[in-house]
Amino acid sequence: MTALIAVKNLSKSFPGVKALQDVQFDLQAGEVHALMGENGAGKSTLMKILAGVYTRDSGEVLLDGAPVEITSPAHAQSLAIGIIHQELYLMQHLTAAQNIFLGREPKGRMGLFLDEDQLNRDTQALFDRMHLPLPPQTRIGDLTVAAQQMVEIAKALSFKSRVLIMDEPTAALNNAEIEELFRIIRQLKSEGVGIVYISHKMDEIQRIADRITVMRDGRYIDTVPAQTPMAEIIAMMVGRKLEASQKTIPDTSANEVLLEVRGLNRGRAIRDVSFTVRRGEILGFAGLMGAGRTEVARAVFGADAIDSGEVRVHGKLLALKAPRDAVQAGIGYLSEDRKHFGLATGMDVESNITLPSLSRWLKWGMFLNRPAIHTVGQEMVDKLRIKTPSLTQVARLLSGGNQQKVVIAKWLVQDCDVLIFDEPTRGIDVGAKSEIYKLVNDLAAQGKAIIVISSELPEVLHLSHRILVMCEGRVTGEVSGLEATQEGLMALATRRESQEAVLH
Amino acid sequence: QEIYIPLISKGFQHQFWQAVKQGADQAAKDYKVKVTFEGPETEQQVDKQIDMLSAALAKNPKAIGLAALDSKAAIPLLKKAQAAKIPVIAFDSGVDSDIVLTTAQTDSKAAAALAADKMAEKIGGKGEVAVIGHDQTSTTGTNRRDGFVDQIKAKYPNIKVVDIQYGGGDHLKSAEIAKTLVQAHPQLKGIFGTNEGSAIGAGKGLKEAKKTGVVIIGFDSGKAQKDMINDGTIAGAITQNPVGIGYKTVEAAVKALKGEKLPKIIDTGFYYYDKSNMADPKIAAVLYD
Amino acid sequence: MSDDSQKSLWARLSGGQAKQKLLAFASLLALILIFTALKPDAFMTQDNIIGILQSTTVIGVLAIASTFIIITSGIDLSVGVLMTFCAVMSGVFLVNWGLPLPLGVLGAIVVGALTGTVSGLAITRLKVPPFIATLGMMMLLKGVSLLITGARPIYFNDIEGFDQIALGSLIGDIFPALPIPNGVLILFVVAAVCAVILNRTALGRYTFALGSNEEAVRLSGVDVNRWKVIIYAFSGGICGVAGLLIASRLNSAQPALGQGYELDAIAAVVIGGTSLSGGVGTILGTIIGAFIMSVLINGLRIMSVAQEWQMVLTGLIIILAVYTDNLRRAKK
Amino acid sequence: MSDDSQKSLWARLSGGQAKQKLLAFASLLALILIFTALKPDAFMTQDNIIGILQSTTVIGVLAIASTFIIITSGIDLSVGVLMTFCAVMSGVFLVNWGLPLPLGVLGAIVVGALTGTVSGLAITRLKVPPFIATLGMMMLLKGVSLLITGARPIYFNDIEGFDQIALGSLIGDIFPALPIPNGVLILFVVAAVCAVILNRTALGRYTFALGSNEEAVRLSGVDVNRWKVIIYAFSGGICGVAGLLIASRLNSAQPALGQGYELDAIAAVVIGGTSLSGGVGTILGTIIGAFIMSVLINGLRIMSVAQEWQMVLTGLIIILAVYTDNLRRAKK
Ligand SMILES: Nc1ncnc2c1ncn2[C@@H]1O[C@H](COP(=O)(O)OP(=O)(O)OP(=O)(O)O)[C@@H](O)[C@H]1O
Ligand SMILES: Nc1ncnc2c1ncn2[C@@H]1O[C@H](COP(=O)(O)OP(=O)(O)OP(=O)(O)O)[C@@H](O)[C@H]1O
Ligand SMILES: [Mg+2]
Ligand SMILES: [Mg+2]
Repeated sequence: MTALIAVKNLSKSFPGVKALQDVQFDLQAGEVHALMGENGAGKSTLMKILAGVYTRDSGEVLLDGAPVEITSPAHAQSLAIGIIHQELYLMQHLTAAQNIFLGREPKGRMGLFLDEDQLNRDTQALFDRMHLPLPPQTRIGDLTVAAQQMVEIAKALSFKSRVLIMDEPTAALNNAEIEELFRIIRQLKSEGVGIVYISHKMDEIQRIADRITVMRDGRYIDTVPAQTPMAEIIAMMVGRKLEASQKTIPDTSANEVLLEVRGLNRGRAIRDVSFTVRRGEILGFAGLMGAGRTEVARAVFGADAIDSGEVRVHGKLLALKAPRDAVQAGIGYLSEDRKHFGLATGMDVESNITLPSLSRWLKWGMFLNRPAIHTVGQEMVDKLRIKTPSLTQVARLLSGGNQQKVVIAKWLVQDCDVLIFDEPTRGIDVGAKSEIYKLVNDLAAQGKAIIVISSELPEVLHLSHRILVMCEGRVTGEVSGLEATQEGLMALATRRESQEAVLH
Repeated sequence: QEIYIPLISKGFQHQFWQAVKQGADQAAKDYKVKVTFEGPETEQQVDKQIDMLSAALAKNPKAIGLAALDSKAAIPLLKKAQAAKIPVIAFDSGVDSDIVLTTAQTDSKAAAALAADKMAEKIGGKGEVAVIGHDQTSTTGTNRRDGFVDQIKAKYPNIKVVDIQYGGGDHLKSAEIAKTLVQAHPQLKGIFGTNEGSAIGAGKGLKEAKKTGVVIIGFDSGKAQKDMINDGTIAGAITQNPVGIGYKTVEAAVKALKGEKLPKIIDTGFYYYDKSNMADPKIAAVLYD
Repeated sequence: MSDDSQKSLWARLSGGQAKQKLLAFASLLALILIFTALKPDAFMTQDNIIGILQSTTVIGVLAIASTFIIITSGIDLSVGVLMTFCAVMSGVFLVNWGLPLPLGVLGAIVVGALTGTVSGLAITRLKVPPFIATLGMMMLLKGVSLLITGARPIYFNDIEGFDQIALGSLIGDIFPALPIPNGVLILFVVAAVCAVILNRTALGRYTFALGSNEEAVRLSGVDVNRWKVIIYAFSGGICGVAGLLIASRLNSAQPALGQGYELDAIAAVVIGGTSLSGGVGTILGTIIGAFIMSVLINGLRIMSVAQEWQMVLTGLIIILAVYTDNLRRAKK
Repeated sequence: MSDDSQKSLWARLSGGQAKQKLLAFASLLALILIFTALKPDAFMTQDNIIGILQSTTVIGVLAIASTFIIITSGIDLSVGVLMTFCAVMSGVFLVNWGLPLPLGVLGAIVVGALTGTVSGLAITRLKVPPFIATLGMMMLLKGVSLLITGARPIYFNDIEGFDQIALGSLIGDIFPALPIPNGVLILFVVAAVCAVILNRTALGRYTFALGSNEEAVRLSGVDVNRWKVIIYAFSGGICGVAGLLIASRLNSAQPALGQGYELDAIAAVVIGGTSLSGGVGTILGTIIGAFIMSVLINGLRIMSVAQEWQMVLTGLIIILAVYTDNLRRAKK
């Protein structure tokens, strides 16, 4: 059987980076083919070549056995190749419907004017098929990252592609939404669509994939059936064995309270939220998308104005007019949206790493101490294994996972007492993930107070000493890390006040 | 009730227009009327001037003074003034219409021709000269340029105008132009600067280039130009009588309101002045700082 | 249902931000009230109101042209000079070549669209940022206008009916009590047409989309470069209309006029709530912004405020107008 | 090792884009060679070279001021008028109040910094976009300069040594064969100091960071507003230097001068490779950009090209210069 799409001996370089070297890959109709590899292995680059975003340096792309030259995203669409990009590419000022059908708007009378009603009807039908309770006229800018991700998925589905590439589609989704996505994937499979599925979440891969191709450092390693034991696959990915860390929960009840939040309110998003975190403790925040966890973190960090409430660090009340107040008090916040809030994407790696702590790297309060900056940058790159050609590489050109590591690095350098990790492993590969878990545990052991917000329940369960669950802006429960179960957390996370789902 | 006469000029930031305003204010005091004085920022903004005229008409003036940037463009509004029996006095340059009762002006072409004569005299009737203009489209700008160039062509066959560049009346730009002029034309004998900024710029440029032996003839006055004439950087300049223009305009308006008959043109005159006659009371009276 | 259809009427007019626009309208009203109170006999007269309307036509049309560009998050510094170039070319067509009036009118608009196309190509093909591409075009077109005319105005005196384009009054012919000049009519017709195009057509949709996230548009398979060129061409065509209006009003094409008008136009657009960072904007807002500017200037003139103070106050009010617009948005 | 230290010398000079800058330098050289070939006896003379240097001083310093603003992804339309305002204020200090020369010089720079602070506050506190805030400031300052002076120039004739600031020649006093005016010296000193500040200090680092991603900087705990105000103040101070240079050169403060200079300055900055979308830029590039502009204008004048054609060619070359700069980058 000829493959739907196949690549042979494909190579692609960026300045200073060989992103792909002699890669091969093939996708059959009606299969889900998982593509795995560490951050920066070249997965997204390979897919972007298939989607017409990049052009290859050398090698072949075969569609139905015949060589093709995919020249632009529009060309890829015309060849029935659809893609859900790893990064969200949406127009914030346009509605969901307008985003989905951009370039394919239904025309009304005389073919001159757009038929907005038809557009919204088509979108509604699409959303209905996905069981997505979202009005088509909602502006994208008003949606959470998760809802935006769902819109991206809807957009890709609307193309009725024969080849559908999904580059980490679930990075921002919770379990219910992932289930929905899987249902859709199974349906597409039965219709003969070939799906490339990229994810760092092992359990998903095992559930949905038929075959797995592993890449490492821009090279093709092997293609194996999905039944292959995960440990073997991970070994192929990272080129070494990973040690599973054992969960131990230290007793921190006697420790000093580092962060205390009392009666926090902000519109409908945060309603009377109170909690404390002690020295050495890891507090997990669980909840469904839009539950308000990010809002709480941003409020505590001074990024958004609050209506009422108090935040104390070391017992001292914070002014919280701007993030600076929080940073000076020793709070660090790792945003869930690194592209917009985490990185100065146009600056190099070492500048990003030293941004919050810049005043420490100055001579005479003014001049940059370049050797020191260089040293600390190198230290972090080594410590977190950030894959970058140099310390002066522009952050925008790093792979998604490595960008995330840079953001983590900058807060590690700043050396905060309270660290808030919002989706710390979003888009991070298994190897790096276990490193970050170890890091979080080490930081706690060093006596820091840590908050971990994650939509992956296993992650919350694995890391947290204590778990707060939120729903619709309220804290609906608190469980100890030992007693918590996925089912129990889900029950708390869906304890709604009203039946209506709050999506935006 | 107070008699209100708005004057719409071609500009207000330049020394020249400030001097006209000064004359108008003086006349307003003498004749106990109220005047306002405004003009667009550059002499290209014909439509902005029309808007100003339109707003002025809305203020129920008794008479209007106008230095039209484009004499034809203002005619529809002037017709409106005529219908409302508002007398219109032109100043600085005329309007092609019998709606205006009189024009208080300098004959720019004749004034520039005098500059050409003086230039010819100073450089001995032959050689290369250049013009630094202040504007390439406005009537004063083109009339002064053409008056000078035409006179040279007509009367001095041995003098050649080798270059005309425009500095917009900007001192700095005019200075740069002067410097490149002497670079490009090493034989250059003279430069005519068509307004205050052009003349001062020419002087500045030659001073910076340490170039001597180039005769500069300027236009208008102003402290810097007078200083340069005194120290010999500028040979001499043509002065109009801006204060007189302003004064005569208001005076004519008042006379028109009294029903007096006015001449078609009030020529306020122009003079050549240099170091030798600057202190002459007749000249000193028309110079401004 | 009736509530809904009313809403959609507003939405149609204002691009869905009815409330904000109402408030922008309020600051315009406030200005008018202040001036009326201070100078009732001079400001609120029919002649002066028509004068204000008339003085808004050219800047208003230029501001509409700029609105499209600014929504794409571009900027066009050449609109003022392009207007002049179109005026000059209509002079060439009508006066020098003796073409009939409708052809001359069409010609001016086509010249505008073609020049816009050139700017668009410089931006998309040469990848020169809009600020620089249009700055270059500004200088270039200024030179070309002067070259074509020999730095002398072209007069339309002999062109029957040319001055009627801006100065005649179709409305006044029907209702003699309302001598609203055609130029004002043209402004509102251009505004209405452009509002429909912005909100109801593919061109408008891509205008917003480009300003919102150009890369996303490209990845959606839309030919970004082609649409950008089309938008610049369309905006250039509107500048052609402005050129006709000013030429008709002055009954002449003044080759050196126009520079600096782009800043007034941009100020009007931004005062009207269009964001310089793109993705947001309405034609109604732009029109209100243009009127805020012209009422302000007219009012200060009517009050005989010294010209220096006019500059100071205009500068202050531009900043404050955008500031209050921000306040409104924040409150929303 | 020696290779490395050489590299870092270049990096120091050019902010790490040595190759690109070398190439920008190449287009400057190309221009110079062309004009030398066409008019060897007039263009390549000592006098003319000093003339070119001299004519770059004011725009060069303004362009340096703009570079900081543009790297933050802002824009400052008021630099030209602010320069004039500073010149006027130095006149007030020195002539009207009779303060000693050093105080007057310092005063002009402080006035520039304070005015920059006001722009910065309008941008950060009132959240008015830089384009509008500085457009408003431009109008406002123009009015204020005219008001202060009564629309009359202030002359520095009686201020001993004032004209030496730009026109004297310290270098010429030591090496009579090299009569380079102090103004040129000041330009290069300002450039060197600013290059160090941009690449070696916290102010420079935040300038780049703000242009790269302002929200990320804010969430890093940096007081974004404060730094923005500081950057606008700093840039304003440099405009003060430009004001002193022009006042000294003209030996007078001309209150109506300056508008339009901002566009030349911005063009120089962008030709020099600084991106209008922020985050990227070098002082060396800006200086080269400023020289490209002034060599071009000087050369065209030397060749007695008609002014209309000068405009056309300048417009074209601005676009082409930025285009070739893009090409270079793409190749890299
Ligand atoms: N536009 C670009 N310019 C330069 N380098 C790039 C560019 N895009 C990707 N790279 C580099 O190419 C390599 C492969 O990146 P890619 O995004 O394909 O990785 P990935 O496997 O998708 O990783 P992740 O799991 O983190 O998303 C990385 O080293 C990255 O830094
Ligand atoms: N930019 C925004 N504009 C308007 N509403 C927002 C915005 N961001 C979040 N919200 C709303 O605030 C509420 C809380 O969202 P938040 O992002 O804090 O949830 P979360 O628990 O962190 O979920 P997620 O997994 O999506 O990050 C939701 O109702 C959401 O729709
Ligand atoms: Mg990827
Ligand atoms: Mg969140």
